[in-house]
Amino acid sequence: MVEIVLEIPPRLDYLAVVRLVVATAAALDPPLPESRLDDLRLAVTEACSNAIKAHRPDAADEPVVIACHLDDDLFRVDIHDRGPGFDPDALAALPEATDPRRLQHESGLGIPLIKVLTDEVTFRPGEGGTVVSMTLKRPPAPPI
Amino acid sequence: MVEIVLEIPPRLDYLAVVRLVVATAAALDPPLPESRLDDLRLAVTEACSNAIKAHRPDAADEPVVIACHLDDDLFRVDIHDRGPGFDPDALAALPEATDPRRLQHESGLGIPLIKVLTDEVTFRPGEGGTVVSMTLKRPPAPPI
Amino acid sequence: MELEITDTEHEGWTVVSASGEVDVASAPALRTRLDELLEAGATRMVIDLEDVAFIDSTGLGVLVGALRRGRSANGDVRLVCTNPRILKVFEATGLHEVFAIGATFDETVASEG
Amino acid sequence: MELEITDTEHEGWTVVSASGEVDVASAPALRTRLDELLEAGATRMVIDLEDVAFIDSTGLGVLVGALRRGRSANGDVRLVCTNPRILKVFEATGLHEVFAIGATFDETVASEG
Ligand SMILES: Nc1ncnc2c1ncn2[C@@H]1O[C@H](COP(=O)(O)OP(=O)(O)O)[C@@H](O)[C@H]1O
Ligand SMILES: Nc1ncnc2c1ncn2[C@@H]1O[C@H](COP(=O)(O)OP(=O)(O)O)[C@@H](O)[C@H]1O
Repeated sequence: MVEIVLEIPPRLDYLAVVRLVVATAAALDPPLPESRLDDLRLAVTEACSNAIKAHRPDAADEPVVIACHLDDDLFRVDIHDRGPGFDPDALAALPEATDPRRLQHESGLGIPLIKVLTDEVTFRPGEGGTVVSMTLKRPPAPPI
Repeated sequence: MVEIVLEIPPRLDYLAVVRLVVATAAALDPPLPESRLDDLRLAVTEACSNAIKAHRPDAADEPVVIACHLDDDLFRVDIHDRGPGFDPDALAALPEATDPRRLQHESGLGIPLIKVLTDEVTFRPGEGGTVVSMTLKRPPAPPI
Repeated sequence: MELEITDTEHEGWTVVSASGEVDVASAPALRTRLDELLEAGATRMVIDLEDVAFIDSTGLGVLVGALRRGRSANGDVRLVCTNPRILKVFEATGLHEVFAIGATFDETVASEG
Repeated sequence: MELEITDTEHEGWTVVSASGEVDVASAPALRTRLDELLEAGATRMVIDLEDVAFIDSTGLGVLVGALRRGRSANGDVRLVCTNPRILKVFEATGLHEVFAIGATFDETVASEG
């Protein structure tokens, strides 16, 4: 198993770097197909932007850590922040698209998007913060 | 001071990722000018390819670490391997371009290139290997 | 990739064209521009996303906010988008049922809204 | 960005066009192709670097090796390159004095060599 780790300061202007690194790692052989790379870029942006926002101000010197794990069949990226943690199951669902009250909500789409875009996502406490683990299946390697 | 750290497996096919990350970090505000980004991409490729080649086979599970430090006036990248170390001053100089014997040498251009392309380079032993530190001056931030 | 935003008037609509990546880092600039336009009375707005390469949930939220303000002033905010990568994000969030999205300016302003 | 290598015959020269990044990871493929061609008697070679976006010291080393083998068979290896980013690397290493480098095929084959 191969691991590529990126550490960034907890600042939103580093998200473009994160997208780039994660998508480049996921494009290594056997690459994720282009449409799954798009899913990954967006899911990582959402999780990493949450991580940066949750990071404790007094831990600003400590990095947000993005670790990509390349397995034979799976691509996994773990995003580790130093924030207060949260309960993803306790988040209120947004009103239906046809409900006029839908327009009252400008936020709250991140976690739902991550769930739709990845094959699996877990949220767990880890070393003074939260670890969000997102997994996408890799295509089978061509036979030799 | 801001730090962006990348850890990669000691394998040459990760060099394209390294170039991308380091150049993206160096393009953060205030960005290095495009021609200096080229210098940096090449210097980092040379140093990182040396690091990957020097990395001990029995340390293949441990990463090569590329750490970018963004200071007000300086961009520094440290490349840390787990290899035997070497004495850069003991390397033999290549024959002059006009010397027919120049053609006998297909290698040995990496360290000379790094010296020409960066504003400063140091080589020092560090945690079970070598740390190559390359510095490029950043342009002054525009006055506010 | 920076986000660039331009606007122009066309057949009674304010056409805002965004180009680049609309993410949590760049979306505030889009929000500010849309707010200025709405404030100045541009409540019938077409936002052209044809040159947008990436949009995240914060970018979507900015569009939702503009739609709410436009509609509450008896206007509307409609979208032009044919890029499947961007359309997919609207579909993944159900927002393709919230916005009128057309392939061209003519198509989006002709739609029921 | 992968490295692509094609070759063709032109006015008694074998023209090898490389496109992409020539680095330590991709250079072995170039070395293999050049060796095959030299082996097959293509000792008068023009290597077109116009579509090369990046070259490192290993890539340069491959070109030096081909030049040595070409010259030792009474041939030559010449380059076509106008990209300042690539020319700069030849200058930084002194290799611009080792290779005949022209802006076009005609220019490089007309040079003294
Ligand atoms: N890594 C995290 N640490 C702490 N809280 C989080 C984290 N990720 C998400 N949250 C909480 O979950 C909420 C919902 O997140 P999300 O669905 O991405 O929507 P938004 O970020 O727009 O609020 C956030 O507002 C935040 O309170
Ligand atoms: N990080 C390193 N650890 C150990 N040895 C190194 C390292 N970097 C360079 N060297 C040694 O210095 C030599 C010269 O390096 P360089 O100038 O890059 O040329 P090349 O890599 O083509 O031999 C290498 O062959 C290697 O022996």
